[in-house]
Amino acid sequence: MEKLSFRHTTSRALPGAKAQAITGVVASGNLEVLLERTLPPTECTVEIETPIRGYGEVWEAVVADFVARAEPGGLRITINDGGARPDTVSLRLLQGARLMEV
Amino acid sequence: MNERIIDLAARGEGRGWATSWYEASARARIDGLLDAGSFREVIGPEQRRMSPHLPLFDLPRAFDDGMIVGSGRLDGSAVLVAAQEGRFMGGAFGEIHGAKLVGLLRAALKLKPAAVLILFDTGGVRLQEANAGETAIAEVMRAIMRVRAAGVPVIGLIGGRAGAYGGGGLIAGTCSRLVVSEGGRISVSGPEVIETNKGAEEFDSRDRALVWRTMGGKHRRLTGGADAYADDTIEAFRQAALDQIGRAPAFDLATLEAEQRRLEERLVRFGDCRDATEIWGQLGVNDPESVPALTTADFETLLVSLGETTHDAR
Amino acid sequence: MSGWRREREARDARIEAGRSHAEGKVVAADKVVDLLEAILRPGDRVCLEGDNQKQADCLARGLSQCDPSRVHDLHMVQSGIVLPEHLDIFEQGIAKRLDYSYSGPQGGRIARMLYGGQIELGAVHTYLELFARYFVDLTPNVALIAGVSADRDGNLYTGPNTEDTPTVVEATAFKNGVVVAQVNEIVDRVPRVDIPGDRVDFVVEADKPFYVEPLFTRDPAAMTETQILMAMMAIKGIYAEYGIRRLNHGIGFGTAAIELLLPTYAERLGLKGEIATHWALNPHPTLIPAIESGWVKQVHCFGSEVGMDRYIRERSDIFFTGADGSLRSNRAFCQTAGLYACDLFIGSTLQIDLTGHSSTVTQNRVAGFGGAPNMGSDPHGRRHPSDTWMKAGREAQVTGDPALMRGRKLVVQIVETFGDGLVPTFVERLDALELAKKIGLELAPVMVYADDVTHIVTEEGIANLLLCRTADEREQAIRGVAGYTEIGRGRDRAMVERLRQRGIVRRPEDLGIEPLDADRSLLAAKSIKDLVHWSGGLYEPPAKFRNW
Amino acid sequence: MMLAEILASLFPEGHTVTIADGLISGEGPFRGGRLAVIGIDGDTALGVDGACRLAGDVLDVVRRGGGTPILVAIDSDSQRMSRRDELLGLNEYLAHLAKTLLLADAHGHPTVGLIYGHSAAGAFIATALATRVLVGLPGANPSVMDLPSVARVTKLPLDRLEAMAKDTPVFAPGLDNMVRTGAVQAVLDPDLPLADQIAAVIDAMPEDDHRDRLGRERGGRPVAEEVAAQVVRDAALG
Repeated sequence: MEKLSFRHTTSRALPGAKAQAITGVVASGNLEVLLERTLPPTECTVEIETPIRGYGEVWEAVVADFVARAEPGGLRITINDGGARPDTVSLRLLQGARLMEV
Repeated sequence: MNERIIDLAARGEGRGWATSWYEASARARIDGLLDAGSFREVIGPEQRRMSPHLPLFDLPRAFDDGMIVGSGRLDGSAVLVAAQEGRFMGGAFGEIHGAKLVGLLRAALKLKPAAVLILFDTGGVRLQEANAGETAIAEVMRAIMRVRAAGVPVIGLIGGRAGAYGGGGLIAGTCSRLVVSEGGRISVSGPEVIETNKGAEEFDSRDRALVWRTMGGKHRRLTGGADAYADDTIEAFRQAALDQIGRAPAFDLATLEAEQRRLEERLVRFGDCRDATEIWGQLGVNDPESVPALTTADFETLLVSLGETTHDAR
Repeated sequence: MSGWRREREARDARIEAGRSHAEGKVVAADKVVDLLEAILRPGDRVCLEGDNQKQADCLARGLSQCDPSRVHDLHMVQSGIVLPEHLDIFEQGIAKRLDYSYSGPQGGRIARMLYGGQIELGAVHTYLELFARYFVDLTPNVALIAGVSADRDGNLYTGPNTEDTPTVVEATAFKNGVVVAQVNEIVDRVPRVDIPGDRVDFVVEADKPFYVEPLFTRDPAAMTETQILMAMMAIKGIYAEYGIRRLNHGIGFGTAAIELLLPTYAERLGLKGEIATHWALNPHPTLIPAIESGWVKQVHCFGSEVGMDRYIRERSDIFFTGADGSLRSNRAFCQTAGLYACDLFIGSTLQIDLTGHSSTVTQNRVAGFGGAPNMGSDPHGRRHPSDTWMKAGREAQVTGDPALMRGRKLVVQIVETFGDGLVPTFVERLDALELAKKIGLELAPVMVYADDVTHIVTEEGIANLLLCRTADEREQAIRGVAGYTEIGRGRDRAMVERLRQRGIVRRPEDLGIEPLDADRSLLAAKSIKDLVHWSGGLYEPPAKFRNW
Repeated sequence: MMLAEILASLFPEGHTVTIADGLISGEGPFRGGRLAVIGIDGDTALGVDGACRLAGDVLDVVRRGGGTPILVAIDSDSQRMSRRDELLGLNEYLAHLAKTLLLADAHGHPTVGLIYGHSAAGAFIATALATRVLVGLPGANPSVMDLPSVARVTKLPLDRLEAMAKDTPVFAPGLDNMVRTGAVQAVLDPDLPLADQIAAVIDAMPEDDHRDRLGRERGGRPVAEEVAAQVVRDAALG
């Protein structure tokens, strides 16, 4: 398993009050994303465990785009990856952020 | 131009389409099954209680180890509920996965809920944790017996992709009542396992019509292996679960003696049948070949006409 | 003896030799090898019928069992290299030279054999191109074809899978060739005459029904949110914008998702009757909901599809059917229809390069072309206008007098940026070039050439290549939808943003599509069982697609 | 130990235990009363017919009452893998057999499993693992799946699995590993009279299912007990 970790600063906190959400499933080509509102309002961390090695740069790009788009300030995001494609990762992250905005 | 358009509208554009049980995740099943917002998870994903063993195999873990347990309300009644996520490791029993269900059943002894609901979706034992999984299955079966003996019904709901195979099939057999949908399968040995061990002549696992005819929801319901047949929607499972709670048989000598007679009789009547269609024919189904294609409504009508498929001997 | 009838005399001699193994025209299954050894001559051009759907498999087995000392050095001219026997005969020396079109499941083995020099390759064709050559320089001496039934006079009923048969027979029977048909049964009277008996010389009653691959069945249960998102973009960003009524779809999941979104998503957009009404298409099970919802006016088919026969029979307003009620398909005509009478082709591919060339070849597989390049090309022989065609023509760069502008066919590639196993779809250089070098092909096997492609749809957006004015713009437009592949990450972000402002690159949000709305609940059918319900029980899917 | 030796050691005064089609059934004198014996011998696979017969035997013991203990002696294959067994609902038959054993135990018939040979998967769960206490004899070889099959399913090389099996009791076949996960409470001494040893097991029957505690103590199931306990602790009806 490869472990990756990214830390970002955002210009705002993610709206909404939901403390926690989970989306997706650990299965082939899929992943689960756990989001917890536990960080200071303009911080966001993304930790990943993936069985597919050597895609650090892709993860970095996917996470950076997601952070730029969703501004998920305050979230600790943890991912269990089952070998998902980057587009699936993006989709799950956005789904997760939407769940937290309720 | 055709009626199916109306069908679709009737399925409720307003509240979104009816959610397929087969397709839904374990969490979505629980959410839809229980009264809205009533589910309280125990050992939630934030606790990160993940398998200590899968990393040895370089396999990804899930926050909930594929088993979600907790409490909630079903039409107002307090229930305990456990759901397997069939897409994670095939819903198989590992150490934590199994222990969560064991714990839930032990909690039921203390809490005396109106029922324990088990949402099966499993291929059986997780090979990477085989001894722990197998032992957990034995513990679950013993715990179910105690819960039932204490008067709490244990209702199994089976309609996921992975079905209820291996030890999952055995646990299902210890429940008070079972609800199954067409897509739900209940068996011990899987089609591929039989084919690998005994050859394609014994069982052609690629013949999916054969798989479902032999192990699928309709066959199990027709032969008494399940007590209720539900459409493949979360709403239908909810309704069926509610209906079954009040009909749970006691766990006592009389019940098991009745089950013994029921199972002995099945061997006598159908022991020489090669195919499910022969069994259905002997049960009095006029056109056995048509059974797989029957709609839920037509299948229910058939069940009523046969009369003998419902029993308390479980 | 006249010098102008030698072919005819040779043909008569072959038939005479074959007659000793037949009763009239009828040959028993166990006499196939004797028959073939009697009528074949070394070096013959032979068409063994088979494509991506039906197979003359009994005759293929027979041919592979012929004695190579009697039957050898054949030149196979056939649509498909699909069955193991199709390649066995090259290993055995029965066949030597090959001109073909499609090799799907045998793609790996054929690549190895080409590399090993066991096959002398003429060319890999498109279907229509190979059919054309049957009438010019690849006319078969012997055709081995397949049908459902025949009478003792050789009148042949092909069943719904007529496919290549009329074309093959036309080229063979009318140019002094011998036609042998395998049929599932000999009957007193065929349901309809697809091939008149005077074009069929021998009829073999096969040991089992000919094989048909259910190649066009896509299980909705396997459709992903990403494919649904791409389908939404294609519908809103291309079908609606260009008002596409006449079209052809490939066999991928992306296009199957489009079919399943017509009665739901497209219906909500108010597009019914405005798009997707007339099709050159196999009877895709995933088109059933659209047909049942009244979206589809007419469908002409290359072949049939396993399990669709009863449904088609009951929907003769939509499909082309014979007097007997069953489907009449015809690959050559349908390919022609797809080429000339459709305004859009949309299909998937495995690799796309920075100019837009695409290929389904990987380093170790030669999958062949089939019909996609016919559909996926802009026919320069087209002379009839349509709004779609003219709009595309106006978008393309016009050189010379605008009054002499012609339209453009829309050729759309719909791909996910990564394929199975995280293999990127977008590449600097197609594997096809490597393969061509390795096995000595003069022409690299490109599926759709860059100058034919008008749009690329990925989960990231749509690139409209018609609107690009420079090679650099084109490259950045492609990079701009290439997602997180190396190609995508290598984009010039500022330039892609400028292309976006010009509508050359369009994101879901530019189209008013929320990616999170791309949900499986949008599918008109979520399973094969749903398709059966939509069909009113008329669709009878093969066992391997069932879960009931 | 072979079954005959086991029976001789259990019942020095003789017994009525018979074996037919690999199924063991009968009883013998035990501590002034009787000890009923059921089981599977000769690496026999357990199918619908066998499970049904054994369940009937257990119900007979319960019906007769008197607190007769039941010994479940096992040297079996896995469940019988066949189309017929699954068609007839093998899961119900195996579950029923397990339930009869659980019922017997709840009705005051102490149930003791004795694994003396092989057993696997559904056959193991339905029989020996459905008793209150399971003990083993040296040489017994319970498994869920043999390592070559595990290698095939997990797509891991066999030699790596074999190496992992040495210090990972949670997945590897074998009696020791089932002892360490807590499924097998103890291994008996074949050189001492089994009657006394079984009597001692019955006298020390745990009230509750404590297999997960044993698993933690022995290191074969490090977290199961704690997880189950936490669920019991945290669960509340809302």
